[in-house]
Formats: sequence, structure tokens, C-alpha cells
Amino acid sequence: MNFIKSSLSFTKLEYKSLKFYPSSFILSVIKSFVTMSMWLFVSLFLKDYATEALSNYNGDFVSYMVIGVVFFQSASAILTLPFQSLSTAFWDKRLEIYNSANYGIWAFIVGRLIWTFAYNFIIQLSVLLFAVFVVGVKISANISVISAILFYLLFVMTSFGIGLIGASNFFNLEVKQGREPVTWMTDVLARIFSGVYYPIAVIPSSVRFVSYFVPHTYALNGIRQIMMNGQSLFSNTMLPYVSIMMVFSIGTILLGIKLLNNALIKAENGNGIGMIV
Amino acid sequence: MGKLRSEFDSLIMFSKREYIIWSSYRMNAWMWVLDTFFNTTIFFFLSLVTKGATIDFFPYGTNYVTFIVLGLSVYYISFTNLGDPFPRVARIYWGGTMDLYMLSPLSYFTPMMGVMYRSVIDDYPRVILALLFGGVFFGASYNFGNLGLSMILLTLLLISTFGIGMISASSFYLFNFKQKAEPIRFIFQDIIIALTAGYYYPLTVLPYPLQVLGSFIPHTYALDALRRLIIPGGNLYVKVLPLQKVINIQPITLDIIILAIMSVIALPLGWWMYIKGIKKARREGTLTRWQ
Amino acid sequence: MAIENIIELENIVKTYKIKEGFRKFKPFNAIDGVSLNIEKGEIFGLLGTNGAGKTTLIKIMAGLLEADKGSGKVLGYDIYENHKKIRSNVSLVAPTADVGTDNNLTVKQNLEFWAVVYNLPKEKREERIDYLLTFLGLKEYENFWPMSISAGMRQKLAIARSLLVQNPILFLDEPTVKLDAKGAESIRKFIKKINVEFNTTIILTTHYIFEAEELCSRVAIMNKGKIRSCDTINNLRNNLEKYDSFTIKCETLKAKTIERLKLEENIIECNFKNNELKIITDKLEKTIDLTTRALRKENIQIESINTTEYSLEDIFIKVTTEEEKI
Amino acid sequence: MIKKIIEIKNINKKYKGFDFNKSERGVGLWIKNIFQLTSNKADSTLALKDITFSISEGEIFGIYGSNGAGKTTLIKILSGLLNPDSGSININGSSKNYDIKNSISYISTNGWMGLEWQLTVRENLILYGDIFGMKSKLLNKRSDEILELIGMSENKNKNISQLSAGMRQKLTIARGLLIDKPVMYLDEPSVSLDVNSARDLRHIVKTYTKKNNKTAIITSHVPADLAICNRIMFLSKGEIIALETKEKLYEPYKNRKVLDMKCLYFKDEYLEVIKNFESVLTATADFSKNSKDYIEIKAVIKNDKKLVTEIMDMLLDKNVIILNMNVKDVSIKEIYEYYVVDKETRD
Repeated sequence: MNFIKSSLSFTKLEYKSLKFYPSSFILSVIKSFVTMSMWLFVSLFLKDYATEALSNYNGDFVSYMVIGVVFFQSASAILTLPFQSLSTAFWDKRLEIYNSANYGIWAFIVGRLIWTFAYNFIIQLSVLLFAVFVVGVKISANISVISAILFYLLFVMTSFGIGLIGASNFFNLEVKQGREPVTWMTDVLARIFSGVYYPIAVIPSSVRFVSYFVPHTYALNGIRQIMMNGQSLFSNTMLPYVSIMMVFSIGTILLGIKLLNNALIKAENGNGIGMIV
Repeated sequence: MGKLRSEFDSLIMFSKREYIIWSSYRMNAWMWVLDTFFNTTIFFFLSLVTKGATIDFFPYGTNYVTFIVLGLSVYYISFTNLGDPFPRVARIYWGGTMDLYMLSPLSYFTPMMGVMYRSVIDDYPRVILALLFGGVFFGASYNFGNLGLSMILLTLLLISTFGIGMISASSFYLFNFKQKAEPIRFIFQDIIIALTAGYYYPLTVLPYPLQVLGSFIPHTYALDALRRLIIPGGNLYVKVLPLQKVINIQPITLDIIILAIMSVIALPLGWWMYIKGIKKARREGTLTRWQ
Repeated sequence: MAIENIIELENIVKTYKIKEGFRKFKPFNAIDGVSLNIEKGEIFGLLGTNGAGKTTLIKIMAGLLEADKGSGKVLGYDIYENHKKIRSNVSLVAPTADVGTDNNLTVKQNLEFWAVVYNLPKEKREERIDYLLTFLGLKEYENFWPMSISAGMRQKLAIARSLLVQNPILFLDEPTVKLDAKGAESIRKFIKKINVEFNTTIILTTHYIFEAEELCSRVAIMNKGKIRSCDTINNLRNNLEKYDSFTIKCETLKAKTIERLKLEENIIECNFKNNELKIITDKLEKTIDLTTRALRKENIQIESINTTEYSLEDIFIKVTTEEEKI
Repeated sequence: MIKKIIEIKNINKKYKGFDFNKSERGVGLWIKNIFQLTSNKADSTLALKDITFSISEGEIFGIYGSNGAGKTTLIKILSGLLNPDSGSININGSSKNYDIKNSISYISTNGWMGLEWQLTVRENLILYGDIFGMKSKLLNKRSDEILELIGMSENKNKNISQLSAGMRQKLTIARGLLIDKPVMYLDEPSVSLDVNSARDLRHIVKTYTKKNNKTAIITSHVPADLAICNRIMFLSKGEIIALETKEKLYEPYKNRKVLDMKCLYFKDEYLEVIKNFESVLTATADFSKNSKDYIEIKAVIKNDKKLVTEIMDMLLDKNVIILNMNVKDVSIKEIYEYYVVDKETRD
């Protein structure tokens, strides 16, 4: 109970800093619009050639691309969150202060998660709506919103879990700044193999197997099933995706919590959470 | 004369320092090699959606990978020259070294160019890497027939982009943008250029208004000319850019002229604004962070 | 020959705009009519509470900040026209200097870097750096990373950097803040040494009073952007009271000794109660000598002599509180 | 019988992969990549060695030591931010990390001091209270009280960025007082404060602890901070070299005094004469004082009145004018140095 309260107070803090720089919000909104439209143009450029490759997405490369990009963007923001939070707090010499309260750091991370989630959800949703209603990107007429959101949540949870695993390296590998291997690798693999920008069918079969180890593959596929083919969460086509994402999300989150906790304890036994000098 | 010499010496020293620092981040060095590789990979795979059907995006030949590789190269260059000055000035300022540089006999620009070496070391080699990866792994093919012309284009691009970069950097003091985001750079790099530079697609895909907007940035012309020259089967005569349609001379010549004009305007303007900015800061006491 | 003033400021005024919410500014007089002359080769102290305007004044003197009103010359250069000349001829160690040293370069590499930036002739660099490293006792640490040497050392490194070029003026903004007693002491030692060795004019700000007392030939006490008083420490003391007074502690004293003392022309007042002989005089040296001798002649055990000296702290508090009263 | 609130037994702590005296790139501070890490595993610094002591409730406990003596490390261990390699901690009747964190408030005053620059003074306090799960009603009431106490209530709606360094530091202290825990640690409380505010701060701490029967632990370089402590611990190179009440600490210098003189017309050869008195242990004269027209003489002497008189007569014969002459006790800095030397001679 107290934990929720304190994490919410961190959420509030994020909100406050937003009020400090209202511009930053606008900028990030514009940015995500730009990114989306950039890829939109790519797909527009290639769509005439891509109909065959996209036959089982009824040939619409544009909506394939847009949906992929939008959801991938929102997920990758969550992915890097935990490490980012630790890093910033560490260099501001705040991390140790937070840690002087029980579960202080966890409250900090969760608080920021809540914020980032809401923040991204709004932005990416508006981007999607823009794409659909203004640009005229085709999506299925009867999307079950519940299923979409539920599935999206699974996706977010998975990303967060991987993020936590990555954050544990802040102490395990002592990566205090720059890019953190795990999350970076996940991001790269997702970009290449999970079919964000193109169906995995086009990937040469010799390397295609990688796709099956990247959660994003299933997530994005599932999302597209929902958005483009109007599948509901409980239909048979969705069953494999849902179950796999279930496993992924729960697995990564549990593992992440475990690892980060151990890392924190390791740090406390070793050189401490904050700076030595 | 001796003055210039000393400025030059310190530039060399800066590059030395930045190199030492850069090389001490071995991990990052690896990461950026991989990064370049992966970037090219993505677009290679993307080019596969055509299932072998040859893309013919007139007048830039038929090799999409080459098309992309050139796009990436220009992207990397502009990322440094245009995107970097502002954050570097910000870094000097927040790092508290600004006052120290100000108290040295150096000119205003030397330190600012000096600290940019980090990203120069970081990004310029990527251009070669991109070309290399493209050629070796992904079947990009280049036509270095008139290398001289391409080099001229490249230099013009470097100058003009850096000019715009300086303009954005000067806003740090001139308009007192002390935060991460800075409108000029943002509008240029993150909106206009990102959309209309056409790193990944020919300008012709865009709706006409955007094409017009695109004709205000150097990238458009550089990319247009470079692609015509380097991509095999590139056509040198057909006009595609809005301006090319208006003014009736050979496209590449036009591109070069425009780039030259942009360089001549942007760079001096940038430097002038930067000096103005520092003068203003001296008056208002926002020159150094240390209070 | 007359001592030349290396810095001359004539009622300098500097007003900042403090942001008061969106597009609302309120003026704040950081420096409010400061006139100041600093002689060549002295160690000059600027004292004041937090936010008294010490740093702003230093910035103006160093040419990093342009004054709004008033005139001034530093090293004979006008602070408005020739600020570039001034800037390249003064050295400065700011509290942020520690940030200025790059943590990715070793101590030596740092100095080498700055040597070039400060445009030291190639052939001189090596020896100069070596000399400074030994001078500040950093020689054995020359290949260390700044992060792995103590804060005191890092401060020394910053000072070393500022000494690379032998500029006539050295500004030190709170040189010993955040150092432990030992570190601070050694820094102070070096400040003196620098002043003697290179005959550099040193201007330092501090709020450790004893520090100013130990180092400075003259101090200016600042408060709310004004210089309250500026003089040698002794004169500051003397200004507090016209007469000096001293007390001598001793067991007993014959009545007639006191009487005899009272007759002395320089002794304004003289009384003896609970083993303390308190004498107020207008000629301290003479009287104190005379009295001690007199007492010793009568073989009186003197336990302690105390000339009431006003410590800088007293002056400081007095000055600032007076300011509040007004 | 006073309750022992802190009991520490044989604590040892090493910093792994970190060495002040090794030319490593700030190892353990920002190790850049995995390759480097392995190379740093080897070396380690001893931070604390076999620390044993206990603090009773309501005490103000001072820790004095030079940089790198292990003060901060000790504080961190006492706050459950760092676990010792060996030894036992017991704070407020528990040795579990969880309970320890619940029974202390850790006030660090370095860097940004963990203040949130986006927030106003008051909001900072509120946030901090929330982190520690205080009830909102209590929190609001208390934060106003505290702001009142440290005299910052008039600028409670200022932003942190508008505060002076001293103010910020006061605020961190306030934050420490806010979450009202039985023990509070003050790490360098008056480091960047000017004379007046430092004095106020000391007063606040003193009265507050007394009134609410809190225990305070102060690490400091500033002797004045330690003056308010009941007991003082001397740390050097991670070891306790002395832990006593102020009086007891002076024990070894009980029969020693410092003779302190300010003289005019003093010549350095006289110093030799002074040194030759048999009950003078050491004597120094400071001729370097360019700020003063008189010369200071310091001498550590055995405690006998005759000696002082003798010296005086000698100087008077030589026409030296003695402006000041005092026989003082020894100051904490000298004491500390004495103990350090003493320790070194012992081993």
C-alpha cells in the first residue's frame, strides 16, 4: 500500500518535471509523428512491389508498417526505462538517497514505469488515430479494443521485464552509462528479426530462426492479427500468440525482479549503490 | 600567423584528447560498428520485400541497397555536422569548462570545433563502413566514375550542414535555450530533414508541399546529385526536384550551385550568431554555469 | 616608487534579472556600486555570506561578465573594450574547476591538454608541467586518473592548470571549500608559496574567516552586493575601537602599583578586579611594554596577557549585522 | 540504565575493484566496459577495519577523521546502504537491513544532495516523506513544522534552483529531520555554509535531539560541529584510534599546555633560546605571516607557571613587546594528530 503511494509520488514527480518543460512533451509527440510518417513514406514507396510478400496481411504494406512502427516505438520506450532511471538517478547522486528507504529504488522505477506507460500510450494512440483517420491507413473495421489493449499490456510487461534484466547489469557488469548490452541487443534483434518494418517471411531462411527467440515477433504479429484482421484475443488464431506472450511477460518480469534484487544486494555487499567518493 | 598556428595546434590537441577518450570506451566502439552493420541489414531485408522484382525508382537507377547506403552516409554526416554543435556547447557549459576556455587565448570557435571531434571520430568512419557493408554483404554496387564531382558535393554538404549546426548552437546563448531540446535544430533535423531529406525514399514519394519544403535543405540536393552519380544506371538529365523543374539547367549543376549558395550563407551566419550569442551571455551573466 | 594598481574598479553595478515564473522578471542587484583597487603582488580576500556577490565581482574582474555601470581597468585594460585581452591574461580556479579536469585523462595528460589550449610554447611545455607537478607535490601521481586521487589533489591539479601560463593575476573562488583540514592547509600553504614564487596577484573569495586572516594582506567584506569595508585586517580591527585595551591576569596587585600606572599619560583607564588588570590606552605598544616590565619588577606572576584584538569574525558579524539594522 | 541504540561489533569492509592509490580510471565509479571489470577485480581498498562501538539513546556522537578515513563508509553501513564484509550491526534492537532502514534517516550533503530541482522546497519534503511512506496528514503538518524550525518557511514555495548552496544544504538537513526516525546521520552538515548559518544549524540539531530524545551522529572536519557532541570517535585509515568524551580525549595532553604568544620585534634566534628551556617540548614561530605585523610563537610546554615567567623575562630583557600571552589547552586538530602519530608509533 505504502509502496504504491510512494511510487505514485514518483509518477507525480515525473509529471511535475513535465510541467517544467512543457516543450519536451510537444517535441516527443512531434518526434513520434515524424518517425511514423517517415516509415509511412518508405512503405508508400515500396508498397507496389510488396503485395506478394504481404499476401497474408492482405497485401497492405502501409498499414502493416504503420502498426508495426507505432507499437514498436511505445514498447522500446518501456524497454530502456529501468536502466535509464537507475543511470540518471546515479549520476545525480539521488540513487543512494532513494535506497535509504526500504524499496525506495523499486518505488522509483515503478513510479517511472507508470508515468512512461501513460505518456507513451497517449502519444502513440494519437499517432495511430492520426494515421488511420487523417492519412487513411486501412485497419480492420471491427477491432475489439479490449483485446488490443490487453495484448498491448502483455507486450509492455515483457519489455519491462527485459528492461529489468538489463538494469541489473548496472551493478553486475558495472555499466554505469551509455548503452546497456541486454536491452541494446534486444532492441537491435527486434528491429531486424521481429518484422517491424517487413514480414519475417522475406528474411533469408538461413537466419530466420532468430525471429522465433525474439518476443517482439509474436507481439507484433498478434497485434497485427488484432488490428488488421480484427481477431479477438480469444480466437484460435490468437491462442498461440497470447499464450507465448503470457509466458514471456511473466517469465521476464519474474526473472528481472530476481536479477535486479540480487544486483542491488550484491552492490550493497560490494561497493554500494551510489558513488564511493 | 602565429595565432592561427596556435589555434591549429590546440585543434590537434583536442582531437588527440577526444581520441584517447573515445578509445577508452572500447565497448561503444564495437557497438557502433555493429550499429552501422545492423542499420544496413534492416534496409537490405527491407529491399527483399520486393521478392526479386526490380525496383525502378527513376532517375536513381535500380539498386535500392546502394540508394539506402548513400542515404545513410549523408544521414551520418548531417547527424554530426548539423546535430552535434548544440549538444557540444551545452556539454561545455554544463561541464563548467566554458569559463576555462573563455579564459584561454583561443578564439571562440576552436574549443567548440575541438570537442566535436568525438562525434567526428564516431560518425565519419561510419560512412565508409556503410559503403563497405553495403558492397560486401548486401550487393550494393557503386559507380565511382566521376569521383571528383562527388567529393565536391560531399565537401559542400559538410560545410552547409555545419553552418546550420552553428546556427543552432548559437541559439544556446543567443536565445538562452539551456535544455536538451532546441527548436532550430529540432525543426531542421528532427522534422524537415527527417521527413524530406529522403534518406530512405526518393523525394518523389512525398506529397508536393513536402517536396517544396525539402528543397530548402542541402541534403535534398546532395542526395539527388550523389545518387545520380554513384548508383549504376542513374540518370543525369531528368529533372525531379521542384527547383530543377523551375530553373532550366542540368540538374547536377543546379544541385552544386544551390549547395554552394547554402554553404556561403549558412556558415558565416552561424559564426556571426555564435559570437553575438556569447556577447549577450557576457552581458547577462549566463556565460558560465558557475554562480 | 608608487605601487601600481593591477585592478581598479570604479562603482561597478551589475543587475541580474531573476526569473519569476513565466516571462516575469525582477531585477536583483548582484553588485551595487563597488569601487576597488588591488595592488600588484598582494593576496586580496573577498569575504561575504552566500550570495553576497563575491563570485559576480570576480567574474567581472576576470572579464567573464560585463558590468552594467561603472568603469574599471584590469592590468591596465579597460573592462569593456579589452575584455578579451583581460581574459587571456588572468587565471582562474572556480569551484567547478574540478569538473574542468577531464576524468578520462591522467593528471599529466590533463595538464598537457591545457598547456596547448593556453598556448604555451612547444619547447616550454614539458619542463613547465614537470616543474608544476613537483611544485605542487603531484609528481608521483602524474599517471593517476583524477578520480583516483583525493579531492585536495584534484584542487591542486586545478590550480596547477591555472598556473601553466604565468598570468599576473590568479582568481581563486573558494579554493578550500569541501576539503578536509589537511588538504585545505596544504592548499593555503601553496597559495602563499605561489604568491611569493611567481609574485602573482591573488584574489580569493572565502567564507572561512581564519583563512582570510591567515592569507590575505587586505580583505574586502561584501554584503548584499556592496563592499562594507576594505582594509588590512589590523586596520579593520582598529576601526572598531579608537582605543586599544589589554588585560593582564595575575594573582595580586598592590594598590599603589595601580595608582602609579594610572599616572602614566598613555593610560586612559586602569582598574583591577578579580585578578584581572584591565588597561585602556591610546598607545598600545608603549603601555603594554611598560606595564609588563613594571609588574615583573615587582616580581608578580603574570598568567596571561590579552590585547583585545577583534578577530575578523567579530568584524564580519558586526559589519553584516549593522547592515541588517539599516 | 540508558538504552543502547546502536551496537557495532568487529565490522570490516573492503572496497573491491577500487583503490585510491592505484592509477585506475575511477574504478568502481564508472567502469566503462566488461573487459575492464575483470582487470579490476583484483585490487581492493580497506575501508574499515575491525570497528566496534556502541551509542546510547539521546547521544550526539561525533566522527572526526581526515579524507579517506572511512567516515562516510561507516555512515553508509550504519544506514543499511552498505553491508559489512564481516561483523555484526544492531540498530534500535534489530540487525535486519529492513529494520535498520526504518530506524535511521540518512542525510548526505554532497552533490545535488538528492534534491529534485523540478520541485519547490516544500514539495521536495513531501516527496521525501512519501518515499518513506508517511501518512499525508502527518506529513503536511510536519513539513511545515520543520520548515519553521530551520527558518525556511518564508521561501517554502521557491524552486530549488533559486536557493543558494547554503539554503539547499539546510533543506537536506530539514529532509533528514522530517522523517522522524530515532537515529539521524549528518554527513558533513556545515561544509558549504557560512559562519552564521552553520552556527544556527548546530543549534537546531542540538535542541531538536534534546527535545525529542533523538540520537544524532555527525561526521565533520569542522571542530565547531564536534563541539556539540557528547562523545567523539577518531577514525584514521579505517580504524578507531580513539573513542572518548571530549574531556577524556584530552587526557594525554592533560599536563601539557600550549603557550601562545604574539610579540613585536621578535627575532628568530630567540626561538632557539626558548627551545632550550628544558620543559619546553616544541616551539615554533611563524615569520611567514605577511598579513600581520607581529609574530606568533607557539610552544607545547609542561604545565608549570615558573617556565612561562622565565620565558617572559627573557623576552623582556631582549626588548620584545608581548602583545598576547596565553597558556591554552590543546585543540581538537592537534589532539587528532597526536592520536594518529601515537597509533603509528604503537604499531
